[in-house]
Amino acid sequence: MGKTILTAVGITKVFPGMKALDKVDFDLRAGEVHILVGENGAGKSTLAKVILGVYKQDEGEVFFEGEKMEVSGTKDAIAKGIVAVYQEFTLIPYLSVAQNIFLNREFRTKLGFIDHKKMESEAEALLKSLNCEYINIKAPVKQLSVAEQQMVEIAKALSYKPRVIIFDEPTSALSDREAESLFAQIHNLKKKGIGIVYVSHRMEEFPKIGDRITVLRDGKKIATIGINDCTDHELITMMVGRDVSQVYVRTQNEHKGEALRTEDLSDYSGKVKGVSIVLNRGEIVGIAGLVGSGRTELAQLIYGINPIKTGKVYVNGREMMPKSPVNAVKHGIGLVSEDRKKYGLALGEAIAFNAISVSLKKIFPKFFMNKRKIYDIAKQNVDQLRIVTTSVHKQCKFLSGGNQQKVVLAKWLNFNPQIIIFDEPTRGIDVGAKMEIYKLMDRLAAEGKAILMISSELPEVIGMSDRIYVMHEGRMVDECKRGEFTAEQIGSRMLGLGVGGR
Amino acid sequence: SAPKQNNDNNNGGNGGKNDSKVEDTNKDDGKKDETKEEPKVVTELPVSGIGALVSSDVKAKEKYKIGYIAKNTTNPYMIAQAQGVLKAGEVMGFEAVTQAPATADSVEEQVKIMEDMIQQGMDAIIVHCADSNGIMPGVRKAQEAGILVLTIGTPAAEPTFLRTGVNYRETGEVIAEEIAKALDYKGNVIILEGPPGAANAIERLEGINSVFAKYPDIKVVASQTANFKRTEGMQVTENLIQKHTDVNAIIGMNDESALGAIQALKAAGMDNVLVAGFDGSADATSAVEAGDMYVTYNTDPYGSGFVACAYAVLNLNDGSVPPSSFVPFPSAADKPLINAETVAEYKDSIAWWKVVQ
Amino acid sequence: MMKFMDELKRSKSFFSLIGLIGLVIVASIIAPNFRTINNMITILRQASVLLILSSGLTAVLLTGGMDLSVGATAGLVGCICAQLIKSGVPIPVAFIIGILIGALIGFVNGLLVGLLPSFIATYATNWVLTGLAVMVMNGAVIYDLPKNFTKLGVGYVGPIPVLVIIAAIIVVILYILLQKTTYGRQVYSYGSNAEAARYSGMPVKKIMISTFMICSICAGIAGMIITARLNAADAAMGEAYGLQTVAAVVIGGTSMLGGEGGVGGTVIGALILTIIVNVMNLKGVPSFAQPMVVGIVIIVMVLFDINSKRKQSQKQ
Amino acid sequence: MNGIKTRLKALPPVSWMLVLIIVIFSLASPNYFSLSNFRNILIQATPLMIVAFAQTCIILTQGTDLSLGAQVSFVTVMIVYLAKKGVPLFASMIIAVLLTVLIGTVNGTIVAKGNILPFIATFGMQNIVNSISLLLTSGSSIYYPSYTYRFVAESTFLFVPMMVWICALMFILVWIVLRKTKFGTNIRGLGGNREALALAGISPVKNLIKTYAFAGFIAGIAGIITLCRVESGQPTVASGWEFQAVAATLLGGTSLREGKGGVTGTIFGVLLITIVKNGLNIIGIRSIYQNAIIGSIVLTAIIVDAIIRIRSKE
Ligand SMILES: Nc1ncnc2c1ncn2[C@@H]1O[C@H](COP(=O)(O)OP(=O)(O)OP(=O)(O)O)[C@@H](O)[C@H]1O
Ligand SMILES: Nc1ncnc2c1ncn2[C@@H]1O[C@H](COP(=O)(O)OP(=O)(O)OP(=O)(O)O)[C@@H](O)[C@H]1O
Ligand SMILES: [Mg+2]
Ligand SMILES: [Mg+2]
Repeated sequence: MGKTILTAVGITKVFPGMKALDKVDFDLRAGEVHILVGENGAGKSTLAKVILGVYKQDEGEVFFEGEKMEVSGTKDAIAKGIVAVYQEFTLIPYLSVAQNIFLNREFRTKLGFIDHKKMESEAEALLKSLNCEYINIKAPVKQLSVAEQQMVEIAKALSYKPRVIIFDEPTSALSDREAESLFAQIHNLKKKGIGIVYVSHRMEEFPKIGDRITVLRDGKKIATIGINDCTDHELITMMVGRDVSQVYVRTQNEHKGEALRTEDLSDYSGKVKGVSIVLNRGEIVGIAGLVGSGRTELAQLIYGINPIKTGKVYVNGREMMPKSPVNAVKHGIGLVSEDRKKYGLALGEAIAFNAISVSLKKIFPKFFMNKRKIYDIAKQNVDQLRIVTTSVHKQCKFLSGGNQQKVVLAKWLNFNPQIIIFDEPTRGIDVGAKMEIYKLMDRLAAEGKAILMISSELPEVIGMSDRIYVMHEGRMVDECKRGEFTAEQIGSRMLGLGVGGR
Repeated sequence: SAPKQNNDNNNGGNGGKNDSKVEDTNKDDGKKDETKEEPKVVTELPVSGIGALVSSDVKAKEKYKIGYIAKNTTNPYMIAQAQGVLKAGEVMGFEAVTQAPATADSVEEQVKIMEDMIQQGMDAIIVHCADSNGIMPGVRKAQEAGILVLTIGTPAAEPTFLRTGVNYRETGEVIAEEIAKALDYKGNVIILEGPPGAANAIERLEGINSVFAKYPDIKVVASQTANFKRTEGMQVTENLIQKHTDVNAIIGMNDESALGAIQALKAAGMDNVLVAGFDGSADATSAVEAGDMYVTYNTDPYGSGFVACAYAVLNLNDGSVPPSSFVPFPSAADKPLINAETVAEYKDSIAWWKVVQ
Repeated sequence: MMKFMDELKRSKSFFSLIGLIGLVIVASIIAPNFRTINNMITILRQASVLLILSSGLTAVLLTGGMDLSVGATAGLVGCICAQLIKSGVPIPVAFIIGILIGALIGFVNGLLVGLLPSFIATYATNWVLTGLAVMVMNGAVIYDLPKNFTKLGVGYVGPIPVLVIIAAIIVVILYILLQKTTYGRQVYSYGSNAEAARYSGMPVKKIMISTFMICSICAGIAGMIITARLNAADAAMGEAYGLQTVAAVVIGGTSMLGGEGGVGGTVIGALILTIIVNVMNLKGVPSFAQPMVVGIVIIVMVLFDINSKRKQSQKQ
Repeated sequence: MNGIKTRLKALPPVSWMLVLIIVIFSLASPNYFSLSNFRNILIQATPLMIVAFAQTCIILTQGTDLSLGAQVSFVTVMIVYLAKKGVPLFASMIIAVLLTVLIGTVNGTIVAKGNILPFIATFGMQNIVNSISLLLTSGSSIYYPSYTYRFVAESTFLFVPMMVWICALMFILVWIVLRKTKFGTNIRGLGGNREALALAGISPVKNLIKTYAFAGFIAGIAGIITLCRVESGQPTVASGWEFQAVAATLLGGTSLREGKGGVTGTIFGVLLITIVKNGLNIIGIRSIYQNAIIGSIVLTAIIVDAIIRIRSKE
């Protein structure tokens, strides 16, 4: 491992009403992967953005190779070769892949016009090095899948020929295969002596690539340790600040009859093909599958977001026509969608209003409403779910990811649906929040609710589900009870291997 | 054939390139000196009566195509004018086509319509210009294509074959005199101007001001735009009578704004203010009848359209030209004032707006 | 009292209110006639039509939509109503038909907005409606309506113009509807994030269409009132109101992005616009210069409003 | 061959509607389908076309510029005003265009730095610019004859009217800016993802201001063209063009979101509006029906276009 190239000393960053970073020190050596972990809202992205110059810190300084960095947007960082793959989408939808990669560093012809040809050939080479030659260089990125877009983001960062590169949750939208080629690339970069900061919630990735880990909690640095110097358990304890012996909580309970059944369900896009599933009261059923296998579409069909092409849905044994979410909600179905910012929350609205958005008519059947009552309900939610906020009037956009997810849950808890579909309920949230969500799901099941859980984290599916369906390219290819299969077996079914089962 | 263009109209760009109807009287191509003769001048008005009573003996020798371009389609005044052209087509035996810009009062669109009419091969185009200057490219193109151009109301910047319609300055003078007389040559007057830039309103205003300038005891206490609109006439009046409680007369630059003023006065309970307007519209007629409006001026769009057609047809028939390039119609000589005395007759037989309904 | 001040400060129209108060103070100083009771009533009367239009439009803007057709709707409904009354239809019936036509226009707008950006859909309907008004009138102007009808526009109840009362009733109804009912909450939710509202099981299409219907109904009522006030109807009478209405709503602090603002602010916005013109007329500001003042006020008010709101929400 | 096919497919649906409308008009009137009428249409379309090019740039940044029409009118007034004061015509033109660039810069600054939505900021500016034009002319038009006008508006070069050449030149300019320059890339970025621009070290504020200034420049050129067509300073000549330009731009496939679209489609949008107006005049539809008909056709075109787009996405 090389010498230290980047140091941040005593960084403090205050956002209106909160301290996102509190005197944090951080350093990065050439050729190492320094992992940054912590709960949602711990300040990881904020630290990364201070280093990059996106945010101006209130205290402290950042040095690159002994030189103090200026804070003037990202210009200085880019000039010094410090780049990032950001947590949020940073591509421009209707520019081509090539144009996006070379944004602000366009190749020019002698006349000063953009040299599209040259950019395309360079971009092609870059993507090839990432094993992504299948991506259409000329297409607007809007036409790419989320995973492909993420690979373009990575290619863009690499195209800077950086000295330091910061990855902020790069794999949350990637499938395993793509993640693997990213890891391979990271190993290459390491060899070239490039310093890498890696932010992620996926602990299974850490040993594959990491060298050192820094843990942040509530904006404070807790520790920096070597990757082999601590166990997962210790790490989690550091992150959440208390001992957590068991991540997955699942109290066995009786299944009390069928709540939801689908027969031969297909949609118009062809992403769901003849799916039949059963969901019982008091049961948690997991759906495993690769990204793009059609799980979200299945959930959306049941919930009435997309029209059904063929097939039927039964609730409590009676057929229902899921024409729209209005109808689904009437039948007691709830959906915690995979993208909370887009579908889960009105980010500009107060926590209180989000929390009652489903149950509005239930709380106020008489058309007129009473704001006091709304605030009271929301206050209960905040206490019960331990949502970290100064007040229920706070707009959701000022909450961290995990807390936002809790508001989404509050919204459904207030409505009290009998069937709840969780689509990636723990995506991009920290272990502490994850565990609280698991506990909640377990409690709901114990209350006799039927729970369908879609997740790309196989350990989560295996840990929480009473029964698991495996989905592959739109079809249910397998089903198993708790403990019947190992992770490897399920994984190979997900890939479409060894199809059989029943 | 004989040159048909009016003599004092040579600078109107009569290129006369490809058409025999209009020939250049300046640039002599020496071809037909022998046929050159003085054009016949129509000394008498080719129509009789005004308003709905207008009629004419003129008949078209061929089925000419005459186009008319109004300023807009929302004003009854314009509609009546188009009706006058259509009626003339019926009576005189030519094909009349009437158009108006889709965007009200857009001169640019009027030019476009002129261009489109040139495509259609009109023999004459009558236009109520939305703007004197702006219409010129269209006028010139039409004249170059050998088409007779006539204007009603607002003239084009350069002379055309004929301009008819009222003399706005004169209308202003007549009404101002009438009001001055009624006020016994002393009092406070508010003027509701027309839309910014509307030539007719500006000329009318000049006429009014020139008359009031003669009477030192008449004071124009406020003069603001009401955009020819009733809403704005009302609103502006409401505001102005807050300040000028001692106003004696209000002159609207058209009936609409004057009627707005009447509404405002009524609401404020000020019923001894004299209100004058222009046009002799239907509503103004009732207002005069009811004693709400003191006087208005019959600007007779219907008759003007009719007159314009008559001159155009005469010229197309045998090249005869009007006595001058501006033949006002109707003029003060036609007794256009509508007041308590004359309103009954006007309403019964003359009113131009009767043709619209 | 403290609580009231707090509530007021938190309310989205706080800054518009400051603007209005400032304007009134300035106006009273520079234009002595401004302070008369008569002038105040005049202002209210003049503001009434704009109030009705802009309160309706507020509902649409709260959903993040735009309705550029309010002026044309007012014009068309006013014309049709006048035609009906002229041809002997009883006034209440004509009034109801007018409201129904307004509702129909709103419904069509709403349907189109399901397909197109509202901005462009309503621009196109505006075009069509303007044309229809011209066709309905056939270029004529209708005048001399029955006294019972024009009373709506020029009559008084005690010292208060009937017009102002109608506007006040509509404003209050809309205020209650949007602030105090579950429907109103749905409108706000939809405006903040339409997708999230849909995923929350709200009848999003209905919400969106209904706001356009509210808006067009208000526009229709406004159109009939303009007719009553003018004692006449012409095809172009609504024209001037279109963008002015938008300006009133936005000056009042309602965000064009949806989910933020309300009828309270709109009342302030409409009053601000009306007062400015009133004062300029009182001061004899030349008519050519008036749009400039209005333009500057729009920009300055919105700048002030948006940027202070931003600071405020960060403080929370 | 295949290339042509894909190119044809890439044309916005409005281009097909255009063909249909031309066929209908040709059948309805013998005067319609003629070279001179098409020349006529192209000339008539030019001013709005250029304004629509400016509007396209603004719409690509997710904005709308409601002051463009006022800017065009302002230019006609300003040039004539200056020329009357003795400034050479050509110099007046340059000054007037510089002033619209300034207006655009102010627009951009208010929008970018003040965080006001473009719709409302430029609506305010529309009022202000209108006022200036009216004050300069005292409300009426001003006349200043010059041969230059006719040279631009009526002469031809290689059988093609000069107006059309200028329009083509403006098209090429805007096309190159959007497609071949960094600035164009940034314009799309402004509409597509402003954060991304900032993160790549590009200033959204500066580029937004530049875009509005660029639109001001184009509007200035449109103003000169318009002046040549109406041969006088007309304070309200172009009022409403900004909205027609928006309609045309959207018809041409540019989206109000995400920086999608471009200036090629805009041509078809403008042609549609112009062709419908021209056709209705030529076949002699009564003017009181025209607005309703034009509006319905534009509405239908927009709806058809939207439906086709939605279908093709599914
Ligand atoms: N622009 C901002 N304005 C106000 N508060 C912010 C802003 N960005 C972040 N925060 C707050 O700062 C805290 C730290 O956020 P940060 O994004 O750094 O967390 P994180 O560790 O990256 O979390 P996650 O795992 O969810 O990405 C959070 O509470 C967040 O709400
Ligand atoms: N409406 C949409 N627009 C754009 N992309 C979408 C849309 N719906 C899904 N996708 C993307 O298409 C791909 C297939 O998604 P799909 O929802 O079918 O997979 P999934 O099995 O639910 O996977 P996961 O939920 O893990 O992403 C994903 O990359 C998804 O993000
Ligand atoms: Mg983060
Ligand atoms: Mg999914």
